[in-house]
Formats: sequence, C-alpha cells, structure tokens
Amino acid sequence: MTATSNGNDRPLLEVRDLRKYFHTPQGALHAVDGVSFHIRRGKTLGMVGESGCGKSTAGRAILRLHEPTSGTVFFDGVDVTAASRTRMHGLRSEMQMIFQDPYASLNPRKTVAGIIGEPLLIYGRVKDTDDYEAQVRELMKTVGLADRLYDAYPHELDGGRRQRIGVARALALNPRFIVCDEPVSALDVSIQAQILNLLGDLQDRFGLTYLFITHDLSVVKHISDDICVMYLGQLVEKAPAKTLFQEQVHPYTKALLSAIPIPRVGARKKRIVLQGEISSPVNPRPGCRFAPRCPLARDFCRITDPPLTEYAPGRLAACHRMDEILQGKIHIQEARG
Amino acid sequence: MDTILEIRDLSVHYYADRETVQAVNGLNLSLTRGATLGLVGETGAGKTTTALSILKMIQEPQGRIVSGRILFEGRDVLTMDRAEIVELRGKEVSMIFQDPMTSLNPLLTVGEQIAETVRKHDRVSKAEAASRARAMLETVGIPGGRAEDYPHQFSGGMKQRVVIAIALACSPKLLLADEPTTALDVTIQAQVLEMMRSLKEKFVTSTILITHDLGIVAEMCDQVATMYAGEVVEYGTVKDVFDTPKHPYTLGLFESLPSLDEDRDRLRPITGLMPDPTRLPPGCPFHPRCPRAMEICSRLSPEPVRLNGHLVKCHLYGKKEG
Amino acid sequence: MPRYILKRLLMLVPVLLGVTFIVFSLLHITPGDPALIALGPNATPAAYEQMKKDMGLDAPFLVQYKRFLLGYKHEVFGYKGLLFGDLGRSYVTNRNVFEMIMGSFPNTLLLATGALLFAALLGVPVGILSAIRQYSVLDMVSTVMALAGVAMPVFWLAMVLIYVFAETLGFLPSLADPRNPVSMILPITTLGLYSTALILRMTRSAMLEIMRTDYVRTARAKGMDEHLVVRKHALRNAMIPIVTVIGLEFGALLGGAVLTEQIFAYPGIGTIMFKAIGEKDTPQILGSVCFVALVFTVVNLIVDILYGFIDPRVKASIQSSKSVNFKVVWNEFISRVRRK
Amino acid sequence: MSSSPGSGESRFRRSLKRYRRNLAQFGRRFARNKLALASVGVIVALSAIALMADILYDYEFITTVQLSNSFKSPGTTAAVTFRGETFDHRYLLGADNYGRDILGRMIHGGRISLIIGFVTVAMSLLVGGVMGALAGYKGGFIDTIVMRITDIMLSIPTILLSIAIVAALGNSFFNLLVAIATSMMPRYARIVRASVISVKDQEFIEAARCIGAGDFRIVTRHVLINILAPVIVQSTLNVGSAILWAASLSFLGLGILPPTPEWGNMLSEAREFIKYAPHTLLFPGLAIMITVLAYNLIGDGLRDSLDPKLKR
Repeated sequence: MTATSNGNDRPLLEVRDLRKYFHTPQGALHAVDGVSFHIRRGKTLGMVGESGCGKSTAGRAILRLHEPTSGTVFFDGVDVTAASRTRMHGLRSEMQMIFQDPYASLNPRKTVAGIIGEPLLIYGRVKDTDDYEAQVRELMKTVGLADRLYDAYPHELDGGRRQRIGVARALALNPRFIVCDEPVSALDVSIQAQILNLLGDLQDRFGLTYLFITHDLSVVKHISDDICVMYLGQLVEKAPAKTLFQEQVHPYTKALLSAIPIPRVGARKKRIVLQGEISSPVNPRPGCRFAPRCPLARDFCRITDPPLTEYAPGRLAACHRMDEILQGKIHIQEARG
Repeated sequence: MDTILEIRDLSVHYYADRETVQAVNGLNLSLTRGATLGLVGETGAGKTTTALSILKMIQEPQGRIVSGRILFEGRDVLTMDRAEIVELRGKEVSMIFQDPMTSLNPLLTVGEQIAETVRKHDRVSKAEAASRARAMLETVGIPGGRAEDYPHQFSGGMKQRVVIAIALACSPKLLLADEPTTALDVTIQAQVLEMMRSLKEKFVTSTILITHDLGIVAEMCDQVATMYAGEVVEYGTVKDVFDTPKHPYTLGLFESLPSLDEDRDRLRPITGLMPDPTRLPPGCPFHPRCPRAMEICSRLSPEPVRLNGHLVKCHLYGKKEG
Repeated sequence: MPRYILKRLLMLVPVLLGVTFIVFSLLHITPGDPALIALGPNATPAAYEQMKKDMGLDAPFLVQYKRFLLGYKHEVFGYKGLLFGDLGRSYVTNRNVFEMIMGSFPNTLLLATGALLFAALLGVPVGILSAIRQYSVLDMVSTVMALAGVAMPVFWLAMVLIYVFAETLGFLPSLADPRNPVSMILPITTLGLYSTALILRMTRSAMLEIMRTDYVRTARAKGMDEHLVVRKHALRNAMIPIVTVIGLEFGALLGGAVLTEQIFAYPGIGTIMFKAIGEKDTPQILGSVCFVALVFTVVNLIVDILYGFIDPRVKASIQSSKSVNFKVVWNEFISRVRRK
Repeated sequence: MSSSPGSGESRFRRSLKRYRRNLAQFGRRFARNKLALASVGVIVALSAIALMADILYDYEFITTVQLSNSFKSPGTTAAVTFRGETFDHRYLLGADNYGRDILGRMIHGGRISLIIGFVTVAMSLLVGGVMGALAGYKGGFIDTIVMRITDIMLSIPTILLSIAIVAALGNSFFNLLVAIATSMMPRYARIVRASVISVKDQEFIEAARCIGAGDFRIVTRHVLINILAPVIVQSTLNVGSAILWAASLSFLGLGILPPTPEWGNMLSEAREFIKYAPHTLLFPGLAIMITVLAYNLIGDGLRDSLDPKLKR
C-alpha cells in the first residue's frame, strides 16, 4: 500500500515492492524485502537505518548495480528494472551515485581529470580534447576543486577533496537523480559540513533529486525533505523531515531518535534503550521484523507483517499497534535508571 | 580539588619517510579525581596519541615522547621502569580501544582474556580469576556462560562490552576510552553509553573519553578539552565550553554540526583543511583557517588564557588578563 | 568437522585424476619406445609387435589410461591398476613399481623430515627474534642469510658443502646413506636451507604484522608482561601462517629432494624417478609422480585440518570462504611454489 | 581515446610532466632502498656484458677444446691454438676440464640465462595471466575450472613437472622454455586471479559501472591497471626463479647440453672435479646466486615502492 502519484505531479522516482535477496550458504539473505516509496522532483528523500538494514543495497538495486530480485523502479515513468541493455545505458546518464568511501571509490591509478572526465568519454559528450578539458575544468569549478589539481592523483588528496571528485564524476553527465550513499560518514565534521553545503547548492542550481542514504540522523534531518526509516530490509516509517522529528509513530523510529546524543548541555532527554541487537536478515521469520526488540510487541506482531499505512497525508508507518499509539493509548517505557 | 592526572608540556613525534609527524605539541591537561573529561577533536588532532602516552605505549622507534611529564597521582609515568609501567597498565589505568572487531585476540576465549588481567594484577588462582571473569561479563550484560565463547561468536556491540569488561576487571582508577562507540550503531551506542554510565560509579573514579561527537561529550562528561593539531586549544567544564565556546575552532565545530532542534539552511563549516602534521604552520596552528586571525597569530603561538572558568589558547583573549 | 574432512578428501579425487592424466599424457607423447627398450637392440619386427601388444601399447590412448587406473589383464604385464594400489611392473627391472616406491620412499621421508626439522628449528626461533628485535644486528644478518639462501642453487650449495666438509676438511662423507646418521648431515643441511630461509622470512613478517594488531595493543594495555604478550598473544596467532608454510614446505621437500638425492647418491624416490625418466620406464615414472603428488596433497590437507584446531574462526569461515584475502594468497604463493 | 589535435603541444608537455612526476616519485621511493638500487646496477651490468658476449669472447673459441690447458687456475696465461693460430691467452677465471675459458663461457651462458628468464616469464605471464584474469573477473564456472587446473599443476612438485615436460618433449632449448613457463604458469594464474578479485570488489569498479562503463573498459582501464604492481613484482621475482630453474634442469642433463655453455651445465661438468679444480665450481655458482639475488632484491624493492596507496 503505497502512496500513489497524483496526476500531473508525477514523482521522478517511484519504487514498488523492491526486493533484493542474496544467496548465502546459510540461506537467502533478505537485504531489501518489499520496499515501496517515491521521490518528488527536486526533493531529497533521506533514508536512515542502522548497519545491515539494507539501505545501501536498496540504493544500488534502484540503479541496477545489484540486479533486483523483484519489484519495479520507475524513473520518470520509465520502468528501469525492465530496461534493455542499451536502454539502461541511456538511463544511467540520468541516474548517478555518490559513494561512501572516498578512498575506495576512486581508481588510484587515474588522475582527477581522468576520473571526472571518464563518463564524458563513455557517453561521447566531448567534441575534442579542448572541449574535454574545458568541461572537466568546469566540473571541477562547480564542486570547488582547485584548478591545479587537474593532474593530481586521488592519494595525494584528503578525504574532503576526494569526495568532491566523486561528486563531480556523478555530475558529469547532467543527471537528474543522484543516489548519495553515506557521502559524508567517512569525513570529519568540518569537512562533512562543507560537502553537505555543496550538495545543497548543487540541488538548488541544477534541480537535482536525491536519495540520501545515511545512518546519521542529524545529517539526514538537515538535508532531507522527506525521511524514510528502514529496519531489516523493510520501511517502517516515512514522513516529511520536520514532522518525523517532532512526532514518531513507529517504536523503532522513536527509539532511534531518542538515542542520538545532543551536543547541548542539559539536552539529555529521556532515552529509550532498546534491548538486544538487530537480528540476521538471513531467512527472516514472518511477522514484524522489529518485534523481537519491540517493547510494545504482542503475539500477533510475530505472526503477520504490518503493512505500511498512510495515517495522515504524506505520513506512513508500518506497525500493528499504530492506532493505539496514535490515539495515545500506549507509550514506550522511557529510560531506565 | 584532588588531581588524579596531570599532563605537562607533552610532545610526541612519529617518524616516517624521513618526515617528522608532530602528533602532540606541548599539551597541557589535568583531570580531577572522579571527573569525566571529554577529549574532542577531528582526525589527526592527537587524541589517541595522548591516551597512549599516558600508558607509555608509544611504539619506538616509529614514535617517541619528545618531552613532557605525565603525573598520575603525583608519579611521573614517563620515568617509570618496565615493571612499574606493567603494574600501572590495566590495574590503575585502563584503556578501551576504538575498534571492538580487532581489539580482542581471536584465538582466546573472552573469559580467558578477562581472566588473564585479573590473574596478572590481583594474583588470584586460575579458578578465582575465571569466576571473576564470568561475573564481569554479567556486569556488562553478557550471560556468564558465554565466557567460553570466542570473539568471532559475538556481534560488534557485544565485543565492545567484552572490551569494557577487560578494562574494568581490576577496578582501575583511571579509564581511557578511545572512541568507544564510534564503530557502533546508534541504538547500540545508546546501550553501551548507558552501561558505561552505570558502571562508572561502581568501578572507576575518573575517565578520559575520547570522541569526535560533541553530543556524547554533552551527555557523559563533566569537563571537556578541545584538541587541534596536537594541542589543547580550549579546556573547561562542559557547561562553560558548550554554552560559551571561546576558541574559534571550538566555535567552528559547533557551527559545522547539523542541528536536530533548529533548522538551518546552510551550515557554517570551518573553511580549509587540517594542517599537515609534518609541516605545521608557525604561530597558532589554526590561524590559516581562522576567520578572526590577526597578524600576531601567524607569528606567535598563543599562551593559554584563563577566562571565567575555562582555559583558551587564543590571541583574541590575550590582553584581557595581561 | 568430520564432514569437512570428508569433503576435502573427496576433493582430492579430481585433483589426483588430473595429476595422473597430465603425467600420463606427457609420457604418451614422449619419444622413445618402451617396447624397444624392453627388448633390447636386437629385436625382430615380429617380436617387437608382440611386445607392443603384450605391454598394451597398441591400444588407444584413453584405453591405456583406463588400464592404468583400473588394471590390465596379461600374464606377464598384467596389474590391478592404480585404484587398487597396483601400479604394475617396471619395464626395465620388471619389479613391482609400488614395492620399489615403498623401498625408497622411507629414505626420502627421512631426508625430508630431517630437512624440515632443521628448517623449522632454525627458521622459526630466528624469525621470531628478528621480528621482536627489528633492525637489530641479528635481524640484518638473518635477512641477508635468508635472501642468499633463497637465491642459491641447491646443487651448487651441495657441491660447495661437499668441497669444504668432505674434500677439504674431510670429516663428513660426501655420499649419503640412510643408515649412517653422520652422512645425513650434509644432505639435510642442503635440502633444508632453502626452507629455512622461507620459514624465517614468513615467521618474521607474520610476527611483525601481528605485533601491530589491536589485540596485541590491548594485551599491552592490560599490563601483560612483554614476554607473555609475545608468547601468548602474538606467537599463537602467528603460528597459523607459520604452520601453513611448514606444511607446504614438507610436501615441497619430498618432491624437491630430486637434486639433493642425485648429488649425494642417496637411494630415495627422487633417484628412482630420475633414473626411470632416463630409461623411459613409464610405469615407474607414473607411479612415482602420482605417489609424490598424493603425499603432497595429503600433507596440505592435514595442514588445512590443523587450522581448525588452532583457529576457532576457521570452522565458522569454512563454509563461506568466498572472499579471498590477497595477503594470504600471496603468502601461500611464495611458500607453495618452490623456486628450485 | 581518440582526440583531435587541439592545443596538443601544451597538453603533451603536461602529461609528460605528469609521467615525469610519477616516475620521480617512484624513483625517490625506490632509491631509498639501497640494496634494490645496487641490484639494478648489478643487473644492468650483467645484461650489458651478456649483450656484448660475442664482442668479448668468440663463441667458437670458448667451445673449442684446449686439452693442454685443462684446469688452468684463474689469472694464468697459456698458449692456445684457435683457427690454426697459436697465441697467448689469459684465463681470467681459469679454465675448465677441457681447457676452455670459464669467464667466456659464463658470459655466453649468462646471455642464455637472461633470455630464458625473460622469455619464460613472458610466456607464463601471457597464458597464466589471461587465465587468472578471466577466472577472477568472471568467477563461477570458469573460475572453478581454472582453479582446479592450477591445483592439479601445483600438486606435482615443480621440479618434477619440468623434468617430465622436458623428458616428454625432448631436449631442446625451446622445450626447456616451455617446461619452465608451464611450471610457472599456475603461479601467475593464482596471483592475477587474487589481485583481480581484490580489485573487483572495490567501490571504484562499481562507480565505473555506474557511469556506464562496459566490461571491456572496466577490465582494461580499471582492473588491469591496478593489478600491474603485484604482477610486475612477481615477474621480477620469477625471472630469478626461472634462471635458477633452468640451471637446475641443465645440471640434471635436461635442457641445455654441453658444449653450449650454460651456468647449470658448467656446474654439472665441474661436479666431477671438485677436488682438483674448485674454481670451476665456484664462479658459475656465484654468478647464479648473484643474479637471482639481485632479481629478488629488485622485486622486494619494487613491492615497497610501486604502491601509491602505501603513501597514505
């Protein structure tokens, strides 16, 4: 049950019941297990969750870097999952990705210009070498890389500059949609802020649409218009960024948000400390994935999957006890000792 | 007030590729008994090196403590001989390392790894040490029966609990926790922080908590020291420093953080990059990035100034107290 | 664990089949005619044809291979086949090949074991010492010696040793005899030196790497005495790669003994094989090579199984060993392939 | 990449500058390793001498028997008869059992060793490298097949395999090359496969796929360029091994046979005369050792200086 697009305001990206299973010796690993959402044009959807929740896999499945097991992805009305090889090649230029690790995501044997210019060459977007150089320099200027770094190698640069190279490479083909996979989590705070500002500026300038994947809740709040929360391969809650931070429906979201340490004296609030750890996504048992750790779980939570339901415009959650929570009948026990 | 640890003018250098990395440069720090001090700063600020120096664990010849004194309960750690230092480590001063995945010996059971500390320092029988190890596991929230398990059978959060159990096994007087939760997920981090808080009274009196997360400092610490390029640039109670940060670098750190309670369209990050630790700029190491840098900053290294309750190493406040 | 061992044993089957097939094919294309060799120079054409038939050499290649595996019925040349532990008779001596191998293999085993002990007892301690005293005089000297040891041709080393100790000083015999321990000193040293160098370097680098790990740092931070840190934490972990190298070296020594046995006129399997190659004694060559390959793979298998006992993680990773650690492969490489 | 001539001059100069900078960086790191540097000197000198072998010593002269001069000690001068002329010849490193000049034979033998080293490495790199790259990049069935083949080849002790191959194909220079290259091939297959796999799983390969790069481009522009370092290192080490191997085989009377001079067969001939003429034994052996040692040291030096990531 997804929020469907309404008429002329068609979302740029729409994901329906996306699944990606990996085969492991222990059984099928349900990395992404029936995820549906859409992203509005020129907006940012933040996707948060803890390690192993499948958020990175979801981003890669959308771009078909991992072939999805099932489900469909519509990019501006075009079914990406069914696209032929040639069609996909065309679509790639419109959908790009920025990677997490600024060290591993750049070929150490290529120069800055070589990395940024490669997509231009692959898509034949350059007339001649002068044009190539001009375009690369323009891209470097756009992301704030000094001109003299044209011939530098990635290993000569720090993490922040490397990440700018990754951004420039993603921008080279003038895409409309970019998956940002934890682009700032490997960076120090002062550099992180520089990159976040850059991403914001680029969005304003080129009208980009982002899927912003991260585990850092303050970052996701800063950059996103909408936020969806993932737990063990499934979406548990989706809402506009501001609303979500004011009010959470799903117990997991509540616990997650209460766990963030706030850098202000006396800000320490009541905290929900979840028991146990995230369970294995290999051959998951039926029922709500969060039930084993959920303080509110009842027997029926362990039997059937809760559907993702829209309880208010643009606000969705997947919890069997949503109604009771919304009516204020039940609360999660906050902070022990 | 009783000072448990005092570091005076500590400098540590590493030598690589014919270059000298100035990891810590004339660092001064003191810790009140019973307090928790947060040591914050970005990658390469020298936080871990400082902690390792307190245990005299800088590996020679790659690194060397060039100068300074580290007084733990009045005794200089750096002049201690081998036997004394080994007695100090684990018994009076313990350390928790950042990465729980690699801090445990893969070939020994976790029980064994806790028990060997106990046996070494408290000279008890093997059986006694094993039962204390089991009790220690229970204390950090792991069933005692799992003492026979090997590290690879535990998840990241559980491993960090084991590491904490090892560190606290002999009730040290000072705990050095080097980014103890950085490798963990938020909800697991919450569990571990909660546990550390509750164990603090029971086992240790004083803690140095190294982190880059200002939120953790606000929650866990009484005092805070901001480090930049191997120096403490600002030092004071958490309340003073967080409410009225004085040093432009500390200020910049706060401005860089996306905030959860207010909406900002743009962040105001510190411009530029960390200085190359092999070629630190003259004067104040922060001056090339400082929005309020003055002429003097590039010439003279500032002296620490006491400003209503906290110490700041910045020329902006130099004249006020002469 | 038993299931894993069984699985590994089953995996040996295709490997050994492959080995026999390769060697069999090689011998098949080798010029020279066993029938002619067996008959001697004065054979008549009729006798030659008959001999060829008797030896089964007139059959097609694959049939011959099948006979080698499953046996061949003939009143003189018949045998039960490799799968039944019968490798046939030598064309030259007409003796049972398996018995010949069993007669010489213990000698090679003695030589290889001696060489391995020499290498391990010298290489491991010196490797550990040079790791914990990195850049010391001992470290420098042992590194140079190891480098020279790997670069020296075995046969040359053997001859130099013979010249110095047998010819000039005259207190060690230049021929080796398995019944005379003193005569074994030179061949064991010769054969063992290359392995010593390899084990030494491997031990040193493994120790250095492990001394830098976080858990060794943790052990130090706990206040463990340095000798305990080295013995209990570092060495035990370093033993994993060291044991691998030692195991692989043992297999390699068995095969690599050919040159050493030649020079010291030692009655081992290498001598037999080399002689058989010269005489084109197909059953003898096939049997010996297969036998050595079998021992080699079994020793490697034993090492792999030993892992499970040393390292608790192995059991967990036995099932999912898909990701390849470059370093491990590299090390395996250096040790696995002998440069002799 | 095709490119039309634009302001080609400056661009060419810049890329030249870039290569020079890389080379200089690599050179600086390599030069820090004094042993490796010295080894390069040794190899260059040996190669130069080998190239000039015919100028230094007439091939016929060093293969002509001068029985009267058998076992002349190093440095002695003696009368020789060659092409009908009789003249005095100085045996710098002495003479062997047939009175032939040892230094001359070593120089000509060195040329053969050098050729063996490079040709076998090239052959095994070509075959093994392609096999390994395919196995590593494609994985699955191809990988299994290639790995089983290498398993099988590695279970036969290498020296035995080479002996068997030379015996099977017959004694000739070319067959010696084939034997050594074949025995070395599984090493390459493995090392290339391992390197390809370690590179393949990195994020920048995913990034390349994301910008629309096809398999061919990924393999040639992203994978191969990154496995060059370990392959170069391995190849350097293998040149040494191949020389050692060839000497061992020749020593056993397989491969290169006298009177063609080769270090291994020189030692084989010297073997019987250890007692009377140790110099016939000493010099060829030293030559092998020094050459192999030099290649090994260069390999070690390259390993430390080729990897730009180590600089981090």
